[in-house]
Amino acid sequence: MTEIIIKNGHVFDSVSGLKGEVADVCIKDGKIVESVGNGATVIDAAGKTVMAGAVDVHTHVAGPKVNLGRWYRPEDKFRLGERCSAKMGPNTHIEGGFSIPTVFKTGYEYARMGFAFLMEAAMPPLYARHVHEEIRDTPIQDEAALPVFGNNWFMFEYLKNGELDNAAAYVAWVLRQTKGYGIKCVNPGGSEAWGWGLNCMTVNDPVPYFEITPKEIIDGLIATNEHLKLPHSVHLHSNNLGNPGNYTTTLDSLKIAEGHKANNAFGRDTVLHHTHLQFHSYGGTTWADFESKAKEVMDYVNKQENITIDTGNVTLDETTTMTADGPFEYHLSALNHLKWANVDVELETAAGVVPYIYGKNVKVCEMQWAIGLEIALYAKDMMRTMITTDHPNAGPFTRYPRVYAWLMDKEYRDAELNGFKWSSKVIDATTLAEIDREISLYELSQMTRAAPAKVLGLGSTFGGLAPGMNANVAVYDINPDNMPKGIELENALSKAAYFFKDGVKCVENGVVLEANPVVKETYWVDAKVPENKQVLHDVSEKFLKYYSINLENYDVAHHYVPHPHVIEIEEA
Amino acid sequence: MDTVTITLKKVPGLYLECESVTPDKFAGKNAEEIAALPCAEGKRNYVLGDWFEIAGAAGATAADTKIVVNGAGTDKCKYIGAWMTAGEVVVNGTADMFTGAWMEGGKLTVKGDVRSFSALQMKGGEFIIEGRAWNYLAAAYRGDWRGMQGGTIRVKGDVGSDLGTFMNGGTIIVEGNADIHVGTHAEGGTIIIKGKAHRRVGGQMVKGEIYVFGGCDVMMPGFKKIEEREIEVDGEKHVFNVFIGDLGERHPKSKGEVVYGHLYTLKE
Amino acid sequence: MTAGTPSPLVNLFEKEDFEDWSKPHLVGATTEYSSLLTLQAKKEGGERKYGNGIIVSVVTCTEIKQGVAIETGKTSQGYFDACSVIELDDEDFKTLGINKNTNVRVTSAAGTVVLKAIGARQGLYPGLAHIPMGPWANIVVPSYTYSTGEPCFCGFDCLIEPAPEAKIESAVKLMHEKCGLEYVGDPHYD
Amino acid sequence: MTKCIKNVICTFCGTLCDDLEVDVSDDGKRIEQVRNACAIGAEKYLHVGNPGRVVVPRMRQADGTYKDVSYDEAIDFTAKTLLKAKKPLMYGWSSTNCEAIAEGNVLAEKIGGVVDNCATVCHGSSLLAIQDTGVPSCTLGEVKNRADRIIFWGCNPAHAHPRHMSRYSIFPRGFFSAKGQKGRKIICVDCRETDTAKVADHFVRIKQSYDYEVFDALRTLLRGEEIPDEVGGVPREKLQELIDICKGGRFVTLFFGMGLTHTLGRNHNIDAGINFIRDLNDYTKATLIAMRGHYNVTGAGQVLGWQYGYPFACDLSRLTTARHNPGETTSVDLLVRHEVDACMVIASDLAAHFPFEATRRMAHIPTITLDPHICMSTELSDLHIPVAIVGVEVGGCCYRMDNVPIDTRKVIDAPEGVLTDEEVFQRINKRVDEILAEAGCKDAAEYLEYLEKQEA
Repeated sequence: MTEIIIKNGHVFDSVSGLKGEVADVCIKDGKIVESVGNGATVIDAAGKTVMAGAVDVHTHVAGPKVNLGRWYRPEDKFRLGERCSAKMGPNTHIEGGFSIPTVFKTGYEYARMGFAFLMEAAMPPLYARHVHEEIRDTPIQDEAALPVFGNNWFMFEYLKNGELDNAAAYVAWVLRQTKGYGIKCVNPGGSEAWGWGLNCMTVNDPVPYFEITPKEIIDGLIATNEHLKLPHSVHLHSNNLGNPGNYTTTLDSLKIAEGHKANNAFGRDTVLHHTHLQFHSYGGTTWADFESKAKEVMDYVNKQENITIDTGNVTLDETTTMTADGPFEYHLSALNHLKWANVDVELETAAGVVPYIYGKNVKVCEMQWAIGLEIALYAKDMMRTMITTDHPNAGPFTRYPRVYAWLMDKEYRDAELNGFKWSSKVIDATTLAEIDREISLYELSQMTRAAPAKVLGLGSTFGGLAPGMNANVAVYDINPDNMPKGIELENALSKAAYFFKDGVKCVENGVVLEANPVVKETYWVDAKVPENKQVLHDVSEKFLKYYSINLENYDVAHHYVPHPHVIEIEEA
Repeated sequence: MDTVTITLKKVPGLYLECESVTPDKFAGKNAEEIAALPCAEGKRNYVLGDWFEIAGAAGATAADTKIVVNGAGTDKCKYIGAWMTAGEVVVNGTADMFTGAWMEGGKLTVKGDVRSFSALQMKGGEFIIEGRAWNYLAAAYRGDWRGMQGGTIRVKGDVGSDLGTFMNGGTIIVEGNADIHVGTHAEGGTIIIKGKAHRRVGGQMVKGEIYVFGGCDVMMPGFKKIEEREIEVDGEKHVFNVFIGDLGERHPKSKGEVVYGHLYTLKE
Repeated sequence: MTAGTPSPLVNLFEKEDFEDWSKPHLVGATTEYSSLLTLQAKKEGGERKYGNGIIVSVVTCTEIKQGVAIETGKTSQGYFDACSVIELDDEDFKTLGINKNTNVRVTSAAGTVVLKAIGARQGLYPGLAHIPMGPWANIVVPSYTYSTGEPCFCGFDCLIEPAPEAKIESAVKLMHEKCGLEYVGDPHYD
Repeated sequence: MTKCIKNVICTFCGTLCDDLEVDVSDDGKRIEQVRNACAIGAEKYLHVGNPGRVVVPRMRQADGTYKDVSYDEAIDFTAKTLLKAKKPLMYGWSSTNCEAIAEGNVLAEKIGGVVDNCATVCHGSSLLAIQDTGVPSCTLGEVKNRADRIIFWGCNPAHAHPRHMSRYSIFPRGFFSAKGQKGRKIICVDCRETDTAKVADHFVRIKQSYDYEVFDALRTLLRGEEIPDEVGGVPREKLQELIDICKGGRFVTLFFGMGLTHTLGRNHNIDAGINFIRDLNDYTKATLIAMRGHYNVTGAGQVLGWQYGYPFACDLSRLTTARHNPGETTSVDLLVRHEVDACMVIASDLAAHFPFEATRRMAHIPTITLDPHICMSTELSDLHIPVAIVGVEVGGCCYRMDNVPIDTRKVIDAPEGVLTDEEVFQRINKRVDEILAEAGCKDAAEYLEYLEKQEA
């Protein structure tokens, strides 16, 4: 492997404490090293910004509902006559799709923006093999997937009876079967109630027949997660997403984390990650008196040390919403009368897909846009706040640079705010106009590199440029001394001047050089637990009677994960 | 209006994709530049000059450019006049699929037949077909809920199936007959069929008007006759049976009352 | 471009432009094959009688014997027996004036083939016939897809004429002859 | 002595039963016995080595006979034929595993072909309807555990998916459906009184090609409006009874098949069915599942979906963009309109299941068929490349009718020297790269110009 040195760049890296000082980054054999010999190839990054490869903590890029979205939206690849399916470089595959890109476009677009790791946010365990096939075909990006546990019949039983050991043994078994990474909880109890067309709107609504409340589910999952000492905390999508007045349910859900303490050997000190908080910070009672409660929610988040959040910014595009929150998608399609797709999964979860147009002249969408920005701007601890668009729910990930530009340039966002049809109403119902804060490049590097890596338990290899970490380096054509503004900043962030993945140059001036330039890895967690006869008996019995496939055909064989990176955790 | 006449030298073995044959692409170009415009047969890339004799030069803008397409193999040329916004195109003969698709303006006349998926998601302009039109005329692209938005289409001959699916606006006048599925999922716009429509007219229709002078062989159960009224349609005054529907579909309310699609068939 | 073979039923239809099968054949405003022949027969006065045959609407569906025979082998006797049959309703047998298990000539707007007429195994009604999916059935299935990609496998009209002495050809031979290719016998099963 | 392999996945129909047991001879070459399979599955496993099995590629000669050729020659012929064609069609894909399909799709992008799978003559209409109105669906396990109203509309599982009724839809005793068939009301709607109808509680005979009108009548009744006395041969009272049965249930599931996709109106029939089920969700939980025919036609659509974005009929011939337009880029239309000038049939039998007008065209253009056995397509194509049978001689991922991925198992060894689909595609891919490199062209379009220069 060659040695590379990136000279004279302005390095922003909270792990090594650099805030834009000019420094060199040395790479050898895919790792960051202290120094390299003079035979190393030199990359001149003078007047450019250098950061580690970014980490996306929450995105829907692989799996059954993503592919159902690709199937049923051919117009997304052919948006009103303008082709969204093109071959961008001589050696790369055809890239298709705007809101739901194909796996090739996903890998290449993320690389052009300087991303190195993607966390697939929801994997139904029954469909794990499909998720891993798509991960295998996504070029360049290292990936992992979070199996969903919030509506799992086994978890209902064990958490209802308080059998923490059984719950931990079952979770460890599922992670091993599905090559999963951590615990994802979507609309706890609600998606199981959706099996009968019902829902759980607050943390105290019991699930039909199983008689367990979302509060007990979330609390049990956090306990199980810390008992197993998993690298990532519980990843929560709380109940009542997207409805006016749901901020009370959000605060109730966040308060459940108060009693818990992080217990792991990966440097993570938080116990609950609440995802796409924008969809959960709504006030008012109907769409008419709909208002922002971002301030109230963020006041609590800033106070509470053991939770992390990601924003879920709306990017005002025609996109496709897809989530394991089955009931929400049904209500959304009753709102906009567009095509509704739904898949309920036996014993495990549900899923829904509905196209949605965040119109620039629709009051509610404009306010959702403002709420998303408020959440990031009110955050105090940048190491506990991450930027996402819950791709593709609030908008496609290809709009990240535009969200960063809105956060880093008040003028750019005010121009958008004042350009709205209902701008006066939006200004009244939110507080965005009064916020002057502009995120700095250093804070951006925290929110998109160090913070997600830390909360995922990957702080030792991703999100920083300290020696020993993976050599994922992104170089942007941004001179911190005269910062580009608005659209120039956005364009500079969307096309990296250079992007190195594991020491291999994958992108130069926004062009991906090869179809599969570097070997990508799939991360999964193998948590050792003591032998548990009870769980094995329950599992084999339920598969025999209630699953539609045999137990022996459930696990994901090794050839579906050709380049695994297994994180072993010794017994408790 | 400057006229460019292009004549096919030989009949294509497969099908020629002529996205470049529109006033917008020809505007401001002389014959050589037009001859250099791309076209393709399968994966083999050509230039227009390989297939067409090009005479005359285009006008400065699309609006004052007229294109005349001649030759025996025009029925193997796709995408003629697709995405055109202004100017005029005349095809002397049959044109293949996607003729005038995503058309936004200008005038497109086809002397012969027009094959499937013509005038797809048309936004405006005028489209005259003197022969027959095949299926999915002025329909929406697969999966898109936004069909034809505006403009007028006049078909002298018969029309195939799936006329104007997901139609939002504009007018389609068919002098001949129509096959199954007329105005399915329509949410606006007007369809006038002077001949007969076979079956499934106005299926899952939310809003819009469909006139079928010759009536339908089988009426949709979701349509209910409410009255008989004399209406002036395309210059002719007739008494029509008025049906509202599709009662099986969801109907929005505007200003308090429910909006229905309307189906009119000649009284006698 | 070799023109398609003209339809054997040309004289039955009003429109004569059948030379190219990729065009829609608008007859009385419809290409719907279930009413083409019935329309014609009604004009002749007979409800569904036409000449010495009758007009039925045909559906081609899967069948357990045909499924099993696919796995036995497409050039096997089992496949021949399973797929070269047409199920008719008892009343249609009466109007045709033949008894079961006699060969009939089945002619549609797309082609003509000889099949063995057998009693209905699964409840048909007079005027509905069923040919198990396979090469014999697909000789008569019209290829017009209404621009959706799916041809008319279910619901196309056929004229059924008794042809007791006609011989049912093996599928490979039938196809080679109709495609004008050199036929050198069925592999393995001849 | 024989050794018994358990939990084998049967690779014939979309039900993808995964509880088969196969007794294999000690040397792992022959299958002795198979248990738990239906008639079709059993026939498949017991007749793996039947006389039609081919083990060496065979090239058609001018006089109609076939001559054995080596794999290298066959792969070279395939690569050259696909590169020489201006618009090749690559049809089939539905009886092979997803690994081979992924490799084959990449080859199609390289040579600029049209990729289409068996959905185009099977559930293509359902996919078009899903593109227009979405699909409220669930996995087969949800039906087993919760459904108490089952409607079979235009499908005949007794013949096409023999074990479907006992594994998922009518007889199983699930978590909330402990009474099994007793706790369920089965409705069968069809123009024929099929053997499935004989198992159903209610049989609604519908006049052939009137499904769209009957669905519209059901939706009109559901909204409380009036409909004529008789629609599509079904009296109004019967339709009202059907609605009351559905509204009375806790979990309704509609299974539909070729009766809707092949009949007049095609995608609109399923579009109306989906809307009916979607309206029913205002009253009770309702879902629908398409009875996919082949064991991996869903997988073929899934792989094409995540690689190029479309479920079937994907036209990659422009080399710079992937297009999808059923009606233009679907196999039957392409063949009947003489729009393709070469054809590759993969893991499917085009000649037996396409209308003859399309088969005729396939016979007149260079055609390559990948199939373990002799079939109609192999007898009309120029080259027949034998491959290993998935689910018997090679494993790999397949997708069930409800999109659940299942990893099939290898039971016995493939005959000596026979490659798997995946290996054949890998070698063709490599050969195409070599040919392009020799000619010094960066893509297939340039290669065509290079060939024309050669001839000139």
